[in-house]
Amino acid sequence: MSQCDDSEKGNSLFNPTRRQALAMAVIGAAGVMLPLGRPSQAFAAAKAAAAGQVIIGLSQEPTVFNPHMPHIEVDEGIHWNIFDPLFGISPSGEFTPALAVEVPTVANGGISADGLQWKVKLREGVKWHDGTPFTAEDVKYTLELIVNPEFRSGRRAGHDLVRDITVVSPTEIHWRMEKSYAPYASILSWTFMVPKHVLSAAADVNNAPFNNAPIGTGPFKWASRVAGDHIQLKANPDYYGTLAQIDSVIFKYIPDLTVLYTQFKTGDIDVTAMQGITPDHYEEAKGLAERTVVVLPVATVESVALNLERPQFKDPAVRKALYLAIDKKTIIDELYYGLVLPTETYMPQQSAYYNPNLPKQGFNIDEANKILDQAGWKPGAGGIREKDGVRLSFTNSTTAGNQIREQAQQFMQQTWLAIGVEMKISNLPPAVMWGDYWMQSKFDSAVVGINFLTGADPDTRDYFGSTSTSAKGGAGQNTMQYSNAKVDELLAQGASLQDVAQRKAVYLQVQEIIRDDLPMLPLFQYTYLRGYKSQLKGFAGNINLRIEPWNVNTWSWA
Amino acid sequence: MPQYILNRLGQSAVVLVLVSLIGFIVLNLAPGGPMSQFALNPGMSQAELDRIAEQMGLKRPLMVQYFEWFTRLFIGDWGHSFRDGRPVLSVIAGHLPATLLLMGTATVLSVIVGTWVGVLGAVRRYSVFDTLATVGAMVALSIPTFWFGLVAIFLFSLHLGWLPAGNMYTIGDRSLGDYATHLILPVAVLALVNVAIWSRYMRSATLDVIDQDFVRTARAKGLPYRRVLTHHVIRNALLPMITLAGLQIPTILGGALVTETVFTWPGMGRLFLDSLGYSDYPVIMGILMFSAILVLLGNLLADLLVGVADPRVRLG
Amino acid sequence: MNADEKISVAHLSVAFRRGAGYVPVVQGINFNIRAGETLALVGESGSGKSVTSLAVMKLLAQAPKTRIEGSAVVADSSGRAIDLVAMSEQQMRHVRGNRVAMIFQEPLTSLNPVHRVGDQIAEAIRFHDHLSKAQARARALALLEQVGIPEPAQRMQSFPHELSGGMRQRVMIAIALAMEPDVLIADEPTTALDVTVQAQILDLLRNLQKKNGMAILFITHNFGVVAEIADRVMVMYAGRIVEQGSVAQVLSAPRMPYTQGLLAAVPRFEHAGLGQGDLGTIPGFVPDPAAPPAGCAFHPRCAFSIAGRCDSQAPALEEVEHGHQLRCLRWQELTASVECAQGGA
Amino acid sequence: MSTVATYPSFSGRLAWFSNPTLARFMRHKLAVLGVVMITLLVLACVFGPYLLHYTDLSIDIRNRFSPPLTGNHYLGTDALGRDTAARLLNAGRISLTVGFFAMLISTLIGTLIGVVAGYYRGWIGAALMRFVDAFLSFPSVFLVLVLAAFIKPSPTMITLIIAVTSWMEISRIVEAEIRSLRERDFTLAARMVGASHRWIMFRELVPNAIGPIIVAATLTIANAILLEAYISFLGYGIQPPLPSWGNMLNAAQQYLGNAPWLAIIPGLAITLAVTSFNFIGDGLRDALDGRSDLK
Repeated sequence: MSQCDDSEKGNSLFNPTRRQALAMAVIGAAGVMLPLGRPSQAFAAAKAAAAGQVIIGLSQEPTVFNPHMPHIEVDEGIHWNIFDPLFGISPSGEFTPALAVEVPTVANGGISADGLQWKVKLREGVKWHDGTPFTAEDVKYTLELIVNPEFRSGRRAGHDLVRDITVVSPTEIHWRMEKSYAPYASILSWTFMVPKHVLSAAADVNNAPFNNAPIGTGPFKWASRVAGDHIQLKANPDYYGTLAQIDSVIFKYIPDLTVLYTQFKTGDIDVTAMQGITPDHYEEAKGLAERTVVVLPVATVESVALNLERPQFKDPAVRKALYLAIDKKTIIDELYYGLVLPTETYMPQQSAYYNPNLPKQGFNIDEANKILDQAGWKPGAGGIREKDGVRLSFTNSTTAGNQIREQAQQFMQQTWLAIGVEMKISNLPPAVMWGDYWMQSKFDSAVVGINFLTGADPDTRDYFGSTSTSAKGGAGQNTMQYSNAKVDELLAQGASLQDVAQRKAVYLQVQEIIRDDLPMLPLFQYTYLRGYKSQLKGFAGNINLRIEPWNVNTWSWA
Repeated sequence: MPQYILNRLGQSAVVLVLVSLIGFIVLNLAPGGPMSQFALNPGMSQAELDRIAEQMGLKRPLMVQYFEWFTRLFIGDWGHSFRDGRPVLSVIAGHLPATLLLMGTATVLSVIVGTWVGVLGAVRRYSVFDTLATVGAMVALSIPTFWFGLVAIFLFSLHLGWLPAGNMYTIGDRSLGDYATHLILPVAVLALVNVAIWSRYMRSATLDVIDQDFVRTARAKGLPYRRVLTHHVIRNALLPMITLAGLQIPTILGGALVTETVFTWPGMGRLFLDSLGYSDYPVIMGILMFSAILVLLGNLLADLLVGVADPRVRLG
Repeated sequence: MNADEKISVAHLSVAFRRGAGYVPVVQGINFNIRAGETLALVGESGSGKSVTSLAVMKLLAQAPKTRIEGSAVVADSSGRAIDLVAMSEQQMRHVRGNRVAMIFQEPLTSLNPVHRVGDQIAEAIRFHDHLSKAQARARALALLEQVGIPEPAQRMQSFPHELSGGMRQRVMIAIALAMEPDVLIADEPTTALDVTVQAQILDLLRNLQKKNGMAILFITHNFGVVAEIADRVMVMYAGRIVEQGSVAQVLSAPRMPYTQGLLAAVPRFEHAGLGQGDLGTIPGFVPDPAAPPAGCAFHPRCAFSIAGRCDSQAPALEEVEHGHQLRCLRWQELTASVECAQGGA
Repeated sequence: MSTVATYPSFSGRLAWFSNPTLARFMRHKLAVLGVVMITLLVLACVFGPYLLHYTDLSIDIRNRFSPPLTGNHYLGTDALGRDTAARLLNAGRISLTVGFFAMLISTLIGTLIGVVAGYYRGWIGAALMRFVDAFLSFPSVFLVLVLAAFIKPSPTMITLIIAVTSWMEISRIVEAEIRSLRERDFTLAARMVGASHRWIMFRELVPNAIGPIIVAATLTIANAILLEAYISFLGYGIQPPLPSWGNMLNAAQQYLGNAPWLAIIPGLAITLAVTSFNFIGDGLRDALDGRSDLK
C-alpha cells in the first residue's frame, strides 16, 4: 500500500508512521487478512509521531471546502491544510515545490522563453486521502474544471489563458498559454489540485458530496464538521511532505471577538486567527502568561478610495489636499494602537516590488488649505469650499459595523471639515456596500482594505488598469475609475515580462505615479494580531497568503 | 377534529405563502446580494460576479425563481445553502438542537418560576412580594435582552471569571457539567423576559380562578391548602396559559435569536445572522419558513392540548 | 351548647376592611340548630346572609381583609365542643366538609370543570379519612347512588358540564354528605334550578336529613322554599336579624314590615322559584354597610317609618311571643292593623 | 370589553379631579413615576445637550476612554474621546424620535386595518384578519432584520421598518373593539340618519375605541425603542456618527472589558425609557378600564 518515495525524507522518524499507515489501511479495509506483524506496537509508536490537538479560533466560519468555488479568506485556512497546489509560496515570496517536483521556470525549462509553453513534472507516489494515486489527469481535470462553464468557479482569471493541456505521462503535464502572463505562476501557487475520480463521478459538481467532505493530498484529512461550530481535521500519515506532529486540528468558529479573546485568555483555544485579537487588547494580551502575541503584516492596504468620475475628485489638488488633511499618525497610533504600518502605496512593504522612496505624507492643514486656495476652491455656504458650482461635499461609505474603521472615518470627517470639506458618512450593510454600489462605482468615496496583488505577483491591472472599470464595461476592480495611459502601458509591460529585475523597475514607477495621482489615499498596511500558546512551536505568518493556518503540519507542542 | 385541523392548516398555508412572499421579495429586490461578499476577492470583476450569479440561477425573473422555490418546498427540497451548498433543511437541522436546548431549558425554567411567582403574587395579592414581582416583571420586560446579556458577560465572565462568555461547550470536554456552565448565562438572560411574561399572565389567570365557586367548594371540602392550590387553582389557571404558550412561541423564538447573537450560541439565531451577513438567501428563506411553521405547529399543538386538558373544549 | 344542638352561633359579627377602617356587614347574629332541624335564613341579596354562612365556614375571600367576632360552636368528631371562629385555617380543614359541609347556589361553577365528578367526591373523602383512592371511589359511588343519580358508575366518569343542573346539585350534595356532617349549610341550593328540579332537590335534602339527622342552615330568599323545607326562619336585613321564629309564626303572621314586604312580593299562587326581581317591590335598595342609615336600618324603605323616631332610634330584637323575635320600633302599633287586614281577608 | 361604559361615581380625596380616568391614572403610582421619568428624559434630551461642555461630535482622541466623572465629562468619553453624556442625550433624541414615529405610523396602519376589518365583517374582514394573523404568527425580529440588513439604513428607513412590523397587535385590538361597538345604538342611529361608512368608522367608532388604542400605542413605543436598539446593536440600524442608544451599545461591545461604562450607560437609558412607557401603558390600561374600580 504505502510505497512512498523516501527521497525527500530520510528521517528515520518517519518509519513508524508508514507502518502505522499500513495498519490503518488494513483496519480501514475490514475483512482483508491481517498480516502477522505487530500492529499494536506500531500503533503505539505512531501515536508518538502525531498526537494531541490544536484549537484554532476563527471569527468567521469556513463553509466552502471546494477550493475552486467562490469563497472568502477564512475558507482558505481549511484549503491549505487539506489540499496542495503544484507549488506553494513561502513567506519570503519564493515558490516551493509541492505536487510538482520542481517549480517551472524559464531557467529550468519548465517555461519557454516567450512564456507560452509550460511543462510541469509531478511528484511520484502521491495519494489522495482515499488512497487513489494522484496523477497528471487530476491536474488536467482541475485546470479544466476551473474554466468549465457548468462549474460555479470562483475565479477564472489567468486559467482562461490555458490551452492544449496534454497529459504526457502520469507524472508530467504540458500546456500552452494563449499569451505570456507572468502572474500565472502566482495564481498557480494557490490553485489547489482536486481529485478527478471523485468530482467527475458526481452528478452535479456544484453540489457534489465532495464539497462538504473534501478529499485532497494535503497534510491533513477531513474528519468532521459541526456546522456553525467547528471543523476537525486529522493528520494524514501518508503525506509526502513534512508529516504533521499534531494529530487533530480544530477550527473553532467564535463569531464574537470579545468571546474569542476571552477564550484565548482562558486557554480554551490555542491559536487565534482571522480577526484575531483586537488592537485594544494588545497590551493586555502581551502580558498574558504562557501566551505569545505576534504582529503579522498582511498584504491588505487600507485606503480611502475616491470615485474619480465625481466632479469633486477630478481636480488633483483636491486629492492632494484631502490626503494632507488626514491625521494619519493619530489614526494609526491611537485608534490602531500603533500596530499597523503607515504606507504611501498599495504595495505591501514585504514585497520585493515595494517602493520605499515615495514621499511621506505629513498631516498639514495649512498646506492643504493653501493648495485648495490656489486651485480656486473658495469657501462657500457653511464654510464648505466650492468651485464652478461644485461643492467639496461628498459621502463616504464603508461596511457598517467595522468599529475601528468607523472611528477613523469620523476622525477624518473632523479634520477634513477644517479644510472646508464636508464628508457625510453613509455606511452600509456588507451586502449593500460591496454589491453594485462598490462594483459599479456608485460611491463617492469609501474606506476599504484591499489586497491589490495577485498572490505574490505585483500585477495590479485589476485595480489600476483603465480597462478594469466595471462601470465602464471593463473587467476588474478599478472601481475608482482610475485612468492613466502611462500606468496602463507600464502595467501591460510588467505583466508580460518574466525577468524579476525588469519587472521591479516597472512597478516602482507605477507606485510613484499612483502616489502622485492619488486615486486612493493610502492609510496603512494592515497587520493582524495573532496569539498562540507559547508551547506551540512553528506558528508563522505568510504575507503572500490570505490566512495563516497554512502550515499546521510544521506546528508542534513543546 | 380532522375538520378543525384542516381549517387550521388552511390558515397556516395562507400565512406561509404571505411570509415567503414578503421574505422573497425583500431579499431579492434589495440592493447588493450574495455576490458582494466575493467582490473584494483578488481578481474579481463584475463580469465574473455576473457569471456566478447566472450559474446560481439568480438572473432569472423573480417570479420564476419564487415559484420554483415554492413548489420545491413541498417535495422537501428547500434549496441549497449559497455558502456550503448543503441542503437548507439539513443546515437548519444541524443548528436546531442547540436552539432547542436553549429554548427548551429557558422555557421550562420560565414556566416553573413564572408559575410560582404568578400564583404566589395572586394568592398574596397586593403583598410586598406581589408588588415587587409586578414591578420586577415590568422592568424585566423593559430591559433590552442583548444588553442584559452584555452586562452578564461583563460581570460573570470578564470581571468575575465564573462562567464562559459564550459558546455551547468546550471542545474536548462536552460533559454534562460543561454544557450546564455554558447554559447558565444565556438561559438566565432568555428566561428573564419569559419569566416576566409568564408570571404576569399566570397572576391574572390565577386571579380569575381564585375567586371562582369551585375553589370555594374545594376549600369547603376541607382539602389541604396545597391541594386546593395545585389541583383546583393552578390546574385551571394553566388552561388559558396553554394557548398563551402557543402564542408566545414567536416571542420566545425571537428572544432566542437575540440571546444567541450575544452569547455566540451555535443555534438557528446565529445561523440566521450569519446567513444575513453572507446573503445566503436559501437559508434565510428556510429559517423564515421554518420559524413560521414552528409557530403554526406550536399554536396547533396548543389548541390540541387545550382540548386534552380542558374537557369542556371539544374541537370541532 | 345543648346536647342536641348541632351548631350554636353567638354574637357573630363580620367586618370587611375598607380603606383604613372596617365596615360591619354582619352584626351580632345568634342562632342554633338542633339535630334534624332546618333553619332558613332569608333576606335580599346584600343583606349579609351569605356572608354569615361563609363566616361560619371561614371561607370568606382573602381580599378584602375580614374580621370575624363572636363564636360558632360545633362538635368535633369526638364530640368535643369547638369554636370555629377561634380556629386556625389548619384546624378548619378538619372541620370543613367533615363536621360542617356546604352546598352552593350555582352547581355548575361550584364544581371544578376539569375534574371528573367521581374524583371530586372521592377527593373530599380521601383527605378526611386517609383512604386509598380505590376505597374513596367506592364510597363516592355509593354516595352518588344515595343522592339518586341514575347509572352512578358511568356518572362517576362524567365531567360537570356533561350533567344537567339537577344532577350537578346532587353531586354537590354527595360531596357535602360524604363525611356525614353534623351541619349542612345550603346557600341557595335551588335558586339556579328549574322548578320541578327544585322540588326534587328539596325532597332529597329532607330525606337525607331524616336519615342522618343533620342540622341544616338553609339560605334562601324564596319563601316558597322556606315553607317547603324549614322548621324555623330567620330574616336578615343589613347584617342584622330583623325577625325570627317558627315557619308558622313568621310566614303566617310576619310582624316586621320588612318581612311583610318580602312576603307580599311572593305571588299568591305558590310559585316557588321566582327570582329576586319579585322582591323588588320593596322600593329602594339595601343600604351600603359603610354608610348605614341612622336609626332603624330599614326606615328609608319602610312605609311605616315615622320621622323623628325610626330615623333616630335603633330598634332592639324583642320577643313578641315564644320563639318569635323581631326588630321594629312600631311593631306593637302595627300588629293591630295587620291582624285587621288578615281578619278582613 | 368596553371602555365607553359610564364610570361609577367616585368619591373621596381625589374628587378634585374632574376626570375620573385621570384620577384613576394618578392613583397608579408607577404610571405617574413613568410620566415623570419620561418627561425628565425628554427634557434632558431636548435641552441637555445645550448645557454640556461638549457636543456629541467633538472628537478628542487624546482623552479617549475617560471613565465617568473625568473633568467635565460627567459620563466619561468613548473610543474617539467624545463626551458620552452628549452622545447619550443626542442618541436619546434619535431613539425616542424613532420610537415615537414608529408608534405613530404603526398605530395608523393598525387602526386603519383594524377598523376596516372590524366594520366590514364578511370576507374583507376575514381576509384582513388572516393577514394580521400571518404577521402576528411570526417572530418579527427575523423580518425586521431581513429588512434592515438589505436596505440602506437611515433613521427614516428604520422607523418605517419597525412600524411595518409592529402594527398587528393594535389592529387586533381595534378590530375586536370595533366589532363590538358597531352593534351599539349610536352606530345604528348614525346609520339611520344616513351617515356614510367612512363617517361611521372614523367619526363614530374610532373615537369610542380610543382608549385601548392609546394603551396599545404606548406599549408600541416601548417595543419600538427596544427594537431600534437591537437593530442598531447588530449594526443594521442607525449608523454612526449619528448616535442612537443601540449603536452606542454596538460600539461599546468591543471595549466591554476595558470601558464597561460605555455599555452600561446607554443600556440603562434604554431600560429607563422602556420601563417608563410600560408603566404608563399599564397605568392607562387600568385607568381607561372602568371596571378596575369595581374590583
